[in-house]
Amino acid sequence: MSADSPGGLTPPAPPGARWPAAVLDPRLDEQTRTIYEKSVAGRRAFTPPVTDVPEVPIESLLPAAMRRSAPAELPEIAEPEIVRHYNGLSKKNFDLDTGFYPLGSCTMKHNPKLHERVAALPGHARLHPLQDPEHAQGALELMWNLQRALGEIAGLPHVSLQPSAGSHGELAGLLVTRAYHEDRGEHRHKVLTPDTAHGTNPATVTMAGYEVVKVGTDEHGGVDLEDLRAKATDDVACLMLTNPNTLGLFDRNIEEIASIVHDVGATLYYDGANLNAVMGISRPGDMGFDIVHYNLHKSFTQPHGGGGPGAGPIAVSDRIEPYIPRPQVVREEGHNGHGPRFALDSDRPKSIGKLRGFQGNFGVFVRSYAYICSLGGEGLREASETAVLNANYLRALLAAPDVAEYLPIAFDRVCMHEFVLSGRGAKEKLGIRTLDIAKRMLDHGVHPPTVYFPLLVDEALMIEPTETETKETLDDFAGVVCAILVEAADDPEIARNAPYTTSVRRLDEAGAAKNPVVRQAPR
Amino acid sequence: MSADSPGGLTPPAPPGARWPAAVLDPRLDEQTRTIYEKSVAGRRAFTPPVTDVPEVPIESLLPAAMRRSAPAELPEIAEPEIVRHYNGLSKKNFDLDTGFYPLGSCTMKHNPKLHERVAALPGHARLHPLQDPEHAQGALELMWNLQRALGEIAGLPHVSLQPSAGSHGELAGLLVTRAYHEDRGEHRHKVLTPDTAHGTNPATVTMAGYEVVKVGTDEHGGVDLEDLRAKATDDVACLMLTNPNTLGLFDRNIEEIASIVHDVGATLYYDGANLNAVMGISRPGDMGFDIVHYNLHKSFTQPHGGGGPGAGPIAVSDRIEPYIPRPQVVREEGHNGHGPRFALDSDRPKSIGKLRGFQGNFGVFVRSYAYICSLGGEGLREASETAVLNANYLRALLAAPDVAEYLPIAFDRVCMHEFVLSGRGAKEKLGIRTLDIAKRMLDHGVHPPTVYFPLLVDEALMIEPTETETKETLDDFAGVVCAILVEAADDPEIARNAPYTTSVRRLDEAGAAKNPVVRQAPR
Amino acid sequence: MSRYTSATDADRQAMLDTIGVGSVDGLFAEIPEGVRLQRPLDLPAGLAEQDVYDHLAALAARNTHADAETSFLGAGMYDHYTPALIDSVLQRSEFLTPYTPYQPEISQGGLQVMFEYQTAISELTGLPVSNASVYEGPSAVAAAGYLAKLETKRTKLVVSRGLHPHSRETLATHAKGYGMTVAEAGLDSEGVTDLDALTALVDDDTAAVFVQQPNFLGTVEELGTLGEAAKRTGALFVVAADPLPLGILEPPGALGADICVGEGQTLGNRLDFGGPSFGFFAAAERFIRKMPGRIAGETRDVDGKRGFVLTLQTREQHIRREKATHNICTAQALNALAGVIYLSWLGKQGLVELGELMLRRTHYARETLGLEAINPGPVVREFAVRVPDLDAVFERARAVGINPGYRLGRDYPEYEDGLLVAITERRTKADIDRLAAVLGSVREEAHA
Amino acid sequence: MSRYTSATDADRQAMLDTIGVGSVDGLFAEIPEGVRLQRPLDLPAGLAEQDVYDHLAALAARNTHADAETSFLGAGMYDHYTPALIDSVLQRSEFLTPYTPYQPEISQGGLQVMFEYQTAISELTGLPVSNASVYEGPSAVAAAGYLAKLETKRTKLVVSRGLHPHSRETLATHAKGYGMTVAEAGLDSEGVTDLDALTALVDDDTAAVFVQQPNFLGTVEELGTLGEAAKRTGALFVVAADPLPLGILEPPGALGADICVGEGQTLGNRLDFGGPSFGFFAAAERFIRKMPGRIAGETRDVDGKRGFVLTLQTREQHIRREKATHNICTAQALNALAGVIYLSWLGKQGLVELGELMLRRTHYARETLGLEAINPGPVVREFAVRVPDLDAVFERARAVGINPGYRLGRDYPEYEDGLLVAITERRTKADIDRLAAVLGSVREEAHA
Ligand SMILES: Cc1ncc(COP(=O)(O)O)c(C=O)c1O
Ligand SMILES: Cc1ncc(COP(=O)(O)O)c(C=O)c1O
Repeated sequence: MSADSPGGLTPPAPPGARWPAAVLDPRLDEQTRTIYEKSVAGRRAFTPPVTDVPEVPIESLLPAAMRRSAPAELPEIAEPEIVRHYNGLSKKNFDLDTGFYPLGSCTMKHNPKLHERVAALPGHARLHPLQDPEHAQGALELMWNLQRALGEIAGLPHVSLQPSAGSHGELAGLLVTRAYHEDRGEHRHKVLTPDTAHGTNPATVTMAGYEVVKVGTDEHGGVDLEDLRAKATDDVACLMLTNPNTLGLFDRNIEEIASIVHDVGATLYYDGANLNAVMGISRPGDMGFDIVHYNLHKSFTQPHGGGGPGAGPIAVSDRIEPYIPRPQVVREEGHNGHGPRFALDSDRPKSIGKLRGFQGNFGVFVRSYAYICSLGGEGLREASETAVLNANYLRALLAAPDVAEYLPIAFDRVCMHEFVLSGRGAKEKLGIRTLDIAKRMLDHGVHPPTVYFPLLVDEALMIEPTETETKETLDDFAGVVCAILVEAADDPEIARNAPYTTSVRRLDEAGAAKNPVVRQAPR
Repeated sequence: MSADSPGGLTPPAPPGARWPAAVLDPRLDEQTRTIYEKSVAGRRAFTPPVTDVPEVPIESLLPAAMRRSAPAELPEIAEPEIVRHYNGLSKKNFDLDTGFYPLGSCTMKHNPKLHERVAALPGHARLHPLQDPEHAQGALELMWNLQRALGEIAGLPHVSLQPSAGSHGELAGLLVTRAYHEDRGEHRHKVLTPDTAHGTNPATVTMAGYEVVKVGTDEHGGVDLEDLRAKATDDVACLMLTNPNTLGLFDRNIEEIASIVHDVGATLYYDGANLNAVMGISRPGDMGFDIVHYNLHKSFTQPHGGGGPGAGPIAVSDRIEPYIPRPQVVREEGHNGHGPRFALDSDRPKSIGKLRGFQGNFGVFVRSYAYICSLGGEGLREASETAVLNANYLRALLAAPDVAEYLPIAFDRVCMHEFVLSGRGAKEKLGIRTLDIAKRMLDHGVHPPTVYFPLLVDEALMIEPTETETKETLDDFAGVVCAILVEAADDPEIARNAPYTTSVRRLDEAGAAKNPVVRQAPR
Repeated sequence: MSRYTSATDADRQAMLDTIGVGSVDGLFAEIPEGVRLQRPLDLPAGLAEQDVYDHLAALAARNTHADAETSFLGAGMYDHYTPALIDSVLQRSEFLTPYTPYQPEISQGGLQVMFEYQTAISELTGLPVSNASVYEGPSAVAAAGYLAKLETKRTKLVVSRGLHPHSRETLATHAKGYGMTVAEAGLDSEGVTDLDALTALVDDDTAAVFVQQPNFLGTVEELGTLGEAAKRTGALFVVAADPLPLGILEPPGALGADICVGEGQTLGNRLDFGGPSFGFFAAAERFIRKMPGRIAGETRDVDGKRGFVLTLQTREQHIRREKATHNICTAQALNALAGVIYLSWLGKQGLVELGELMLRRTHYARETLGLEAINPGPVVREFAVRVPDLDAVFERARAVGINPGYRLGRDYPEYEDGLLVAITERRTKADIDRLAAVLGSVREEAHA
Repeated sequence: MSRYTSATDADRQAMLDTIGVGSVDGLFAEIPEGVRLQRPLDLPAGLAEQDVYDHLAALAARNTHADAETSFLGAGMYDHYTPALIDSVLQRSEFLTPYTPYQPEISQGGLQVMFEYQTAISELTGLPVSNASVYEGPSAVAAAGYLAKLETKRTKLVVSRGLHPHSRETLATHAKGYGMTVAEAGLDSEGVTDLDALTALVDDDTAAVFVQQPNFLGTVEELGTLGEAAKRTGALFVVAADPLPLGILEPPGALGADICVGEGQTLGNRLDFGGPSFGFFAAAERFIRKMPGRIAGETRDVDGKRGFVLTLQTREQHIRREKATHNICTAQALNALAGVIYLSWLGKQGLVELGELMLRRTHYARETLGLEAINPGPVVREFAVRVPDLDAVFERARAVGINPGYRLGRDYPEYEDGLLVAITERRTKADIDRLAAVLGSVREEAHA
């Protein structure tokens, strides 16, 4: 029903054109309204508990100068309409439980429903972060177990769960690197990042007070060793790498790279966003990395929540251990028959200190720990194997001539968990850009791959199917890609103007940035 | 993405027609598939717990003759696809949290989210029905409190929570009526029901072994007193009535009706489906009813669940009390300082016995009890007042000439919680039937009213907005009705062929009944 | 103002103006003075959400639920593990809040669920036709009795004493209404239906014969022979079954059952102190137009697109009224949805694996407890034993957080010392051994 | 095979054939032998869903959660009641499972939520620009420090000792990275920021001054005067605030704050042992292009229809890389959603009513406990007192299921005998009286 309907008896104009024009959904005319625009003075969803203490006049408790002069303009609305409002908004989101979501580098794997159940247990969800450790032994043991498991997976013994996301883990990694060098009296000011690196890497480098030095990519899609040797000078603090890298390729020269970096005394940092390719198969620690971050919201099933929460724990080698954030969960062997005790150790003199409040995103830890318990070592390996199998199968489907002509693969090699195509051909031969292909996919009910990243691939489409998708889904997706290309060969306008079936069509992003409207106009 | 897509590289034919034909959602071609059709041999969502006892050969435990020869053909499918399947199906349902649902006689009021939380508490959801009462005192107290509250609301002291739904409550009502008469040595074989009665009433009469005698409706929409007097003979066991009745009208003659019925020694039964009109305002017991059923899934917010669960408790007067179902929750005063105890009393010699397993739909009781606790006596009265206010407001909006010409009201009086329009005018003057109006409403995103009931109104539309809807929603709905009529005046074909925007369009119901396909074809 | 209603004073005034009535009270003028409530309802005042939560949480805390003890209690409802995905689907408002699908074009989700559910029940029972649910097990038994009456016009029902006591009583309650009598055939010394007794009861006026699989004591009945005895005189053979063991048991439909009904709680539903769950109702093809309740059927829309509708509605109360095959309207759709999700989760292999796990653990338990068996025959998930000192056992077991099971004496005087023990996949070998230890210790003391 | 993957052996073979590789191992040929793991991961074997549930439930049972005791613990996270409707919305997969809204046409729900959230934060803080969330409170403080550096190019940060200890430490950790020093101004004898000390510390190289509202001890700071002192030399005035008390306190934006950040847990988020919650970040208009993180903005589509997008992205890492205003990518969208639902639920009136209820109960508690106040000034939800025999009090309180609060000595040696007591709407007068009784009994014994 039209949200803007004047209501009452003024009938909305009948659909002008005659049927079949009238088949258009009347609701399509609807303009979305914010919850503030649905507010009506005097309505409420909240009933205050009774005031069981003396009703002392507020003025006597709070000086007028400190007291709010005008109430915050929050909505006034009853529960039924709040529910409908957010329910309605949810229907304007595409999500992983609805369809295929091959967003490269984001590891959109299934989020098991069990995890929501265990995370909601009052013993977890209702536990105060400052509860006396004696009364939080279950939570501390869970964290300790997770530290241990993550350490084993990365092949690095010491884990700090504290960072809140991948980029926070990256910052932690560079801060411990700085502490490590300074502790040895060294002051290094450069950090190397490959030109394929994710944007958070260079951004982190700056925030950590370092200068970014870019390293090139060779013709196989790996680090250009010559360039690396040239730039690996003794004022380099660290090389940040992800392996497999953002092209979805495993760098065959990883051992060589590690020795080059270590020879100049720098640390080797592993961006774990792509860990889903190698769990139980190859461990960053064994590759020579000193520091690793995990994205628990990628490899370890924390739901993405439309942009978080996540968690970005780090694992480090012995030499880095003294510097990791505090507090750290430690296990104390039990004495005379008692089981082990778990404690929060803040007495870590060389630690870089706290990176955030309390002990980290515990609710995320619960889900990731449940996932590890469900799969076990074998299951994690199988997950990575299947992720790589799915990626290569889809790569093979899309390598067929009628697709490859328009969307050639960036580096024609066996890939790991993801691969990157270039929209070059489509742009030149069909006159449609990668953006157009992505938008047309929306009409087909699939989420597009990551587009225009990595930067060194022209018109990039970065495709990560993950292990939890079926063969049929991959087949269907290949069919959709074909359909879009065939359609574009017939009429490129269709893709150029897509999408058509979404709640809104292409949006004016430039205009939004030019005159930013970032809140409801104050009443 | 097309579910039937051959997959692989055979591209689905591109949308034949040129743009703007291509704006049609490619997904609209999708044919729905059942979960059985998504099954692939070898897939699984279930991991069995380890067998921790001796792996004795099954044959030695279960004779071959008793053992299943071929496994049941259940789907083979992993969790992610099960989730997507049912998520996808959910998106093909319209629901109360999505929009207006003025389904007459069904009281589609808001279902508070708190109720789901308290119903899910392990102490409720995980409590075994045969748990020793000593270990179920909380549950029994809740049931006792609910019995008491419902009794107060109906004005009848004795409540049995056992019946599973309204029609089950009706059956309980007639079975206790039979027991009551037989206990007094009387054998009556008729039950009176007005011609406006809901279908469950006559159906129940037959199931209870009685013969239905129909009573007419007078020009004010109430029971025809003449007809009632004529038919109220001493072989009549009961009169089943709902007040307000299914026309949404309160029967002014209720006192007279009660005395006529009581004079011939029959019981007066109150179908509580319409109780939402009179909570705290007028009580069936005070009107002279002997037996009442409640629909907890209507007046008391149990979500309808797409067709249940519900609960249909009954309340009765003292003379009927000996016959109500067993067991009954009773309260025993605590002795020497102890609080009261609650018990299940099965020692009720005159009881009609059990109507179902265990103690009734406890999970429903929890929700309805929470609702009563939230609103209190005042709140319940306010709920009924607002339900009646909303109904009369919408009635007034739709009484405007440009609507009333096509959809005249059946009985032009102040209504209670609902009212009934007739589509007579629209049929004659616009050539569209009530069914067409209902189907066109689907395109406007509102659920149609109950249609073609009550039977005595030609082309009936039975509209019940409930108290939880906003004035704006009622205004919008009136606008939709206008829009459909205006549109039909312009081109009736539009409504006749509606809906257009739903996941399927008008379905062949006759064909479905002619050659019933009621299960997936066996493999 | 209530948190669930939106009408402000301003709204009220505007609406009253439109209506043309001076006050809200004015809307109730039609209600005779004499039947108006002249006082507020005598109920506690309304509460804030947090206070309602606290009150109900406090009540819940006074119940000992299945996770708060190690329970061997079954006897009709069982502590099976329900996967988290069920709740996540059931809590979607699109399944939780709609009414019965009267408008199929906007109810395809619910209708397809019914169709998938009917298929699963048909597979489990081995009968071609299932409805979309009835209330619960015992009233499903009563519904079968009503169908038998409509079908045969006979007046007598014969039940095995192995039928759940609640089913027998519920059947009797309903039968009284539709004018039938119920006769009961006892159990033999092995705890299975006494074939001779049953045969003797079945006569030309017998409309239906009811047995339970597995029976109340947990024994797997020989449906084949019982069915023959039942059908000799043309009575319908009705089997009340627990759907979960049917994963490893030959389906009733393959053993001569005309109708198979049962309690659906074991299929992914909560214990909920006894409800809501659902009852299922499956039958042979020839009864399709006599079935109670909703049935979903497949069809096509005007564009030829596949869809589902409520079908064969001419059976039902809203169309047929006093001639309806049953009076049921609101049933248990949401619980049936839980059932079909649960079965999809278990899947073809899982259903068998779960059944065999229970089978093995149950036999392990029967051996380990080392007590005299009341029903020595094959059992799947439950068995009955004689326990010399039942009170002492309960006392001792409760003290260590164990609920040993169901006292058969509550319904079967002949088994005054009987204990019915249920072993679901939630009860491990360790749990069983703990129960055995308690029993052992009590036994020793008795001898000491 | 895992319950979360679908590849059967047949699928695997078919896929390998298409790929043209003989085996799955063959896909890993690129990984040098030397860095391959030659053994299985040393982790416990995978478990059935019910076993994982049991394991985690057993761990959870060893934690004393906020419903399992009467807790007066706050100190940065608070036991507020979160309405059930929040979970019902957050558990909808459409909010729970999507990624950051990179495709606005299919993410309008999440984007509009961000816009509504930004509006609510703007209203609470009295500042026009809010982002869509950062990680949590303390790292929001650190983000403000980074903005101050980018804005002023200065190297010094001044913090009040009234700032949460975690915020001060987190700020220091981050400042070390971006090359700034942190100086601290103490609290005066009344437990509020020492204005003179603060003034003395602020110099021409000071980039920003940080105070907390209410401060860690619960006192409402005089932001106006502190702001003036801070801005004398052109430093930014940053206020870290708890958004809930801001319902009744004059907003920082109206008292001179350039930036207001804070911990969002109190807005409808779980305690979760400390996370995930969200941090909010609001600022004056002139900082809009220096903000960290995502910002949603309103715009129109090609048909002129209203819509929302992620805007001002040229600030962000994925575009600006090393020149980005912050490195944050994944933030706390779902937690911010809980926040805006919570605020919509409280509503314009409710926010005030809740604040006033806490205010009254808190003052009642401070009087009733009858202990020496560390911060006698105005408090809203929390206050600090000196307790002669803290250990005895904890022991006695714990014994009767009361958690008396936070030991200030853990972070403030100067308040070794300090107890920080939080009074949310969950703590009733009766709870407060019980705590008072415990304190009283300990006091008496001390005197006896
Ligand atoms: C390769 C890579 N590195 C780092 C990140 C940053 O992780 P987060 O979003 O958790 O901060 C991402 C996330 O997209 C990524 O893909
Ligand atoms: C007037 C009336 N009576 C009885 C019933 C039957 O109630 P139930 O569906 O709970 O069996 C209904 C339900 O629609 C009804 O509207």
